[in-house]
Order: sequence, then C-alpha cells, then structure tokens
Amino acid sequence: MSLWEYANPKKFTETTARVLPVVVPLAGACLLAGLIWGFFFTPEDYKQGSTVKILFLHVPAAMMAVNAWIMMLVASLVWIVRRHHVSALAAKAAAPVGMTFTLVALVTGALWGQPMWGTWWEWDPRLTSFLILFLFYLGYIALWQAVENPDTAADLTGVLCVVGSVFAVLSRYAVKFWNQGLHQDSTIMKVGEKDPLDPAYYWPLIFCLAGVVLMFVALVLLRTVTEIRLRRLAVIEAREKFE
Amino acid sequence: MEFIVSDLAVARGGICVLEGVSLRLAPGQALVLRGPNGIGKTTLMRTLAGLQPALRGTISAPPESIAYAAHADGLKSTLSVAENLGFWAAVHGMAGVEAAMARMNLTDLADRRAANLSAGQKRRLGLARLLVSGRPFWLLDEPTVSLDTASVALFAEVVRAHLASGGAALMATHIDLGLAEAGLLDLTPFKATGAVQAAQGFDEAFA
Amino acid sequence: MIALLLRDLRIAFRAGGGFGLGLAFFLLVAVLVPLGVGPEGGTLARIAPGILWVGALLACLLSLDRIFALDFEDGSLDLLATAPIPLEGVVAVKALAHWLVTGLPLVIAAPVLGVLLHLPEAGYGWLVVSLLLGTPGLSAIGAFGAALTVGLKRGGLLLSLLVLPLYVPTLIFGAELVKRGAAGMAVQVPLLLLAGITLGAAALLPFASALALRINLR
Amino acid sequence: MMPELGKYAFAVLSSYAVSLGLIGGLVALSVWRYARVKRALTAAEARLAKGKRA
Repeated sequence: MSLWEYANPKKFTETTARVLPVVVPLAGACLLAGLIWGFFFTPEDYKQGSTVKILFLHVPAAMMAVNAWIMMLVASLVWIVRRHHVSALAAKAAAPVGMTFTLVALVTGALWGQPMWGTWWEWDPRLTSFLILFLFYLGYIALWQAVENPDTAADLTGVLCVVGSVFAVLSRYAVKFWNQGLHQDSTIMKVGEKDPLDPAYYWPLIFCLAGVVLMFVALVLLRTVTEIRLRRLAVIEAREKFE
Repeated sequence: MEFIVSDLAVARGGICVLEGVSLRLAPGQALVLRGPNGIGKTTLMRTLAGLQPALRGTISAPPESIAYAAHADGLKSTLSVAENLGFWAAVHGMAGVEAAMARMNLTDLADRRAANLSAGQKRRLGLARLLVSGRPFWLLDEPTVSLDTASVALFAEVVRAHLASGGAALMATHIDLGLAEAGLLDLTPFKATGAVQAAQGFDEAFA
Repeated sequence: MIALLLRDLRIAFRAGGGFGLGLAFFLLVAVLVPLGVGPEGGTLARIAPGILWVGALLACLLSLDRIFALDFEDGSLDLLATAPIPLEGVVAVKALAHWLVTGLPLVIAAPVLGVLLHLPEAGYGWLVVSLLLGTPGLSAIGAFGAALTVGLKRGGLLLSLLVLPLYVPTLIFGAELVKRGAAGMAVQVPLLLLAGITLGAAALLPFASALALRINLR
Repeated sequence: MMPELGKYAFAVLSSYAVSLGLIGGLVALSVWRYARVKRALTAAEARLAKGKRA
C-alpha cells in the first residue's frame, strides 16, 4: 500500500474522518495543558517579568508560520510534479492557517516588544521577515481567490509558491543584512531570544509546540476535506447546468 | 506530412464538450467544421493549435506546421499594416510581406495604422498573416467574419492557391466559401454525453 | 526575437504607448517627498537613497500589467505561443523591452532627482550603478507577476500585491548600496548580491513566467 | 487563582486575548465552512441520485 493512495480524494476524506477524532482531542489537550501551565504556573523572569508568559504563544505561532509555508511548498511541488489534486487543495487549505499564525506571531511580538523595547514595532530582522512572510501569504491567498478555474488557480499558485519561497529565503537574508547595517551593537535584540531557556519554561513550551502542530494538522485536514467537497459540488453543479 | 487527429476529447472550463473527434488532413485537402454555436469549435481549434491540452486522444502533426487564426487578429493598432505584417513575417523568419499584401488586396493600405482600418480590412490583414507564416496547416476559426462578398471570394482564392501548393486548411465557418474540394465534418455527433469527465490525472472522486 | 523587441519598443514610443509615464511618476515622488518631509537638507540627504529606490520601484510597478495584458487582449499572445520563438524567449524579450522603456530612463533621470533630494556627492555614481544593476531584475520579476495575472480582469492591484514582496531583496540591497556608497563605506557585498539577484532573476524567472503564461492561455 | 502579572498585565493579557481570539476565529470559520459545504454536498448528491432514478 503506497502513500500516494491517500492522494485519492475519497480515500483522503475517509481517512480524515478516522484521524480527526484522534488528533482534535490530542491537540486540545496539549494546547490546554501547555497554555494553562504556562499562564498560571510559571515563575516570572528576572529580567522580563511576567511578559515571558507571551513566549508560549509567540514561539509556537512563529514556528508554525514558517512550517505552514514549508508544507505549502512541499504540497505545491507534489501538485506540480505528480498532479494530485488533493495536494493542491491542501496547500490552499493551509494558507489561511499559516497566515493566522503569522499574524499571531506579529501581534504578540508587538505586544511583547512594547514593554521590553519601549516601542510597538521594532524593525528587527525577525519581525520584519515575518511581516514580509505575511505579505507572501496575502498574495498567495489573493491569487487563489482571483482565478476562477480551480485547476488554473492551483497551477498558478503552485508556481507562485515555489518562486515565492526562493524570494522569501532571499528576503530573510536581505533583511538580516539590512538591519545589521543599522544596529551593529544593539543589545535589545538579544532579549527576545529564547535561549538560554529556563527549565521552568521548557515543558509548558514543549506542550504548546506539540499542541500547535497537532492543531495545524487537524485544521489543514478539515479544510482540505472542505475544499475537496467544494470541488465535487462544483462538478455536480456544472454537470446539472450542462444537462 | 499529414495532420491526424484521433479520438480527441476537449474540455472548456473543465467540462468535456466534444469527444471521439477523429479527422485526417493531407496536403491539398480542406475540411470545413460545422456545428451549432457553443458546440466547441473554438475549443477544438485551440486544442489542435496546441494552446490547451486535450482531455484524451492524440494529435499528430509535423512540428511547427500549424498556423492558427483566431477571432482576434493580434493586430497592434498603433502600427501600420506593413509593420504589423512585417513583424509576423520576421517572427516566422519569412519574407514576402509585399506579396501577401498584394494577394489580400492591402497594398493601398500599407502605411495606414491598424487602428484606422475597417473591421473587414483588419480581418484581411489577420488572414494575410497566414501567408507570411510559411506553415502548411491552417486552422481557421470563423475566417470570414466581417468580410464582404468580394473579400470572401478573394480569401477563397487564397485558400485554393494554398491547397494547390501542397497546403491544407481546417475551417470552422458557416459561410459557403465555394470551395468544391472542401470536405465537411459535422461536429454534432461528437457532442459529449458527460461520460468522459476524467482529464489526465483528474481524480475520479471529484467527478 | 529582435523583431519582437523592435515591435514592443515601437509600440511604446508611439502615441498612447505609455512611454514616460513611469518617469513622470518617479519625478512626482521626488517632488512630493520633500514637500511632505520638510525642506531640511540633512534629513533629505539621509533618506534620499531610500526614496529614490522606492520611487524607482513604484515607477517600474506602474507599467508592469502592460507587459502581457495588451497582447493577451488582442490575441497576439496566442499567436506568439504558436510561433517558432520559444515562449521563454518571448518573456525575456518583453521584460527587456519593459526595462528599456521604463527602467533605463529611471537610471538616467535618477541623478537629477538626487540633486532635488540633496543626495551626498559620493552617492551619485553608486545610485546609477545600483539602479543599472537592479532595475533589470525588477523588470524580470515584474514580468513573472504579469504572467501570473494576465488573464484576470482586475489584475492590476493583485499584480502589485504579488510582486512587491518579491521586490524586497532588490530594494534592500539597492538602497543599501547607495547608502553605503554615499557614506563612503565598503560596497562590495550589496553590489555583488544585487547583481546576483538580477542575474538569477533574468536567467531563471523567464522559465517560470512562460509556464505561468501557458497555464493562463489554456 | 489569577497569577500576579504586575505592571505587564496589559501586554500578557492582551496577547492571550488576541491570539486565542484569532485562532478561535479561524477554527470557528473552518468548522462552520466544513459543516456548510457538507450540507450543500449532501443535498447535491441527493439531487443527483434522484435525477438518475428518474
């Protein structure tokens, strides 16, 4: 039994129906445990005070913002090479999820930065990269919305995702380079770094990371099945119009 | 040097409109496609020209042998007639702009900008492009739209000469060109029944 | 291919071709920014490299949708796709034509606008060099965006949204090059990176653009 | 029960509120769309089955 069998929409839908009841409670449990632990039962940091509790939102969101794009890139490549429709639809389904995580990372970053750096927005390389990533998500989703024919849209967004990934990596290095030029010896940037991480924060963070990954999987599965059904619906309606 | 289409299925907007289309075009032959509006003549033409993939079936033709003339003539309104035609001749690496203009009765208009041409004159310029393409198989989608009777006769003469020199033409038209040698192909029997839904790789479960 | 380049240039220079629009827009940016920021020379000198680069980038953006949209509408693109020129070549030539019509005038006009913005003397050479190296990349990237959106009715805004994030690296390295040049610092790194991005974009993106065009013509 | 957040209470609480709000919104939207599409498809399949029998 090959992995590609799951590329069949029917098979994918059936499997999702079996997987979701496991993944959803697991994701909920992990997130709940991690967040409650993190919010209520972690000590204050000697330097950052209680703001360190934002870590449990900021870091998982930032991680998933990037991982979601990587997943979209892989799915797009699978679509372009192997022409599995489910793959293209999975990339489409993941984009809004990734964009939401990017937004969460940006907002929590700004809220965290305000008391720490004294400003809502710092053109720190990381924050700037995420802002650019947000623009990439926006463009990708807008292209999906704009093209009427679903297969054409899948092809065009696939090409955009691959080319965009190259430019996203380029932007990441460009932004690092750009800010270095201005803030050679800045110390405030180091405050946001998570290491060395106190062991008191370690476990709740692990739970949050696991929870967010599981939640991403659950959301993408759910949304992919929605997209598959929309395609099927469109086929039925087109056929009715045709007859 | 033959243009062979077998068991072709074509789709418009993801829906199969024609299936099982087979035809064969040898040098010196012409074939006229007939069928009611919306049956998929333009879709078929675009597929044959290689602009869109076929759902099923094969199209075999010598490489770079097809010249396609669509509804739109691909004219640049700010360029003159001679410039427009000269461009396409250069793209195809051919000469004979003067001769082509003469044959489509455009010589007097050579320096006029395409924007100032009438619809029929534009059409004639679009068809003159076929002459400078140097390609044997002409795919003509409603070539006679907005042509007057004299121009239609002129065009029929050009097609006849093209056939006589070893070319071939596939036309979708409702007007009788007076080409006695042209065969007729009615597309109505090939109208898709909805049975062929699956494109290459289009997963069954969607359909 | 040369015929295609000549045709595109001829159309651009004829009436209604839109030649010079980008240049006028560039001029407007250079005039409006001091009006908004204030006439203080030191401030202007400091932001001049950035303003000039952002202005050039936006001016490039302005005419991108014309690269393929006009040929798509009048059917030329269909005919070009069936012509003996490879579509990748068509894309490359059209991007080159766009650069000659939009990018090159910007490069030439930039020093003049630099005067308006009090660009430090050492920066002029680097301004020209950076634009000369960067704007071809902008045209190549823009052609990719234009190819993606060619069939869409309201593609203009979407085109900007798609292309602007792709312009980020070029903008950063281009403006940084001028900034460093004007301040008398070492310029080797941004210079090489800018040239690298433009070369890479010009060499590889036509393939992606041609793929997108084929998808859109389908 | 509520932990002492000190002077950073606003930053921490609003971070949690915004994040949970955004993610909750996304989840709600996804689930709602899932249910709506499922209903519409079930109806369409029923139409299709009826059409075939008729």
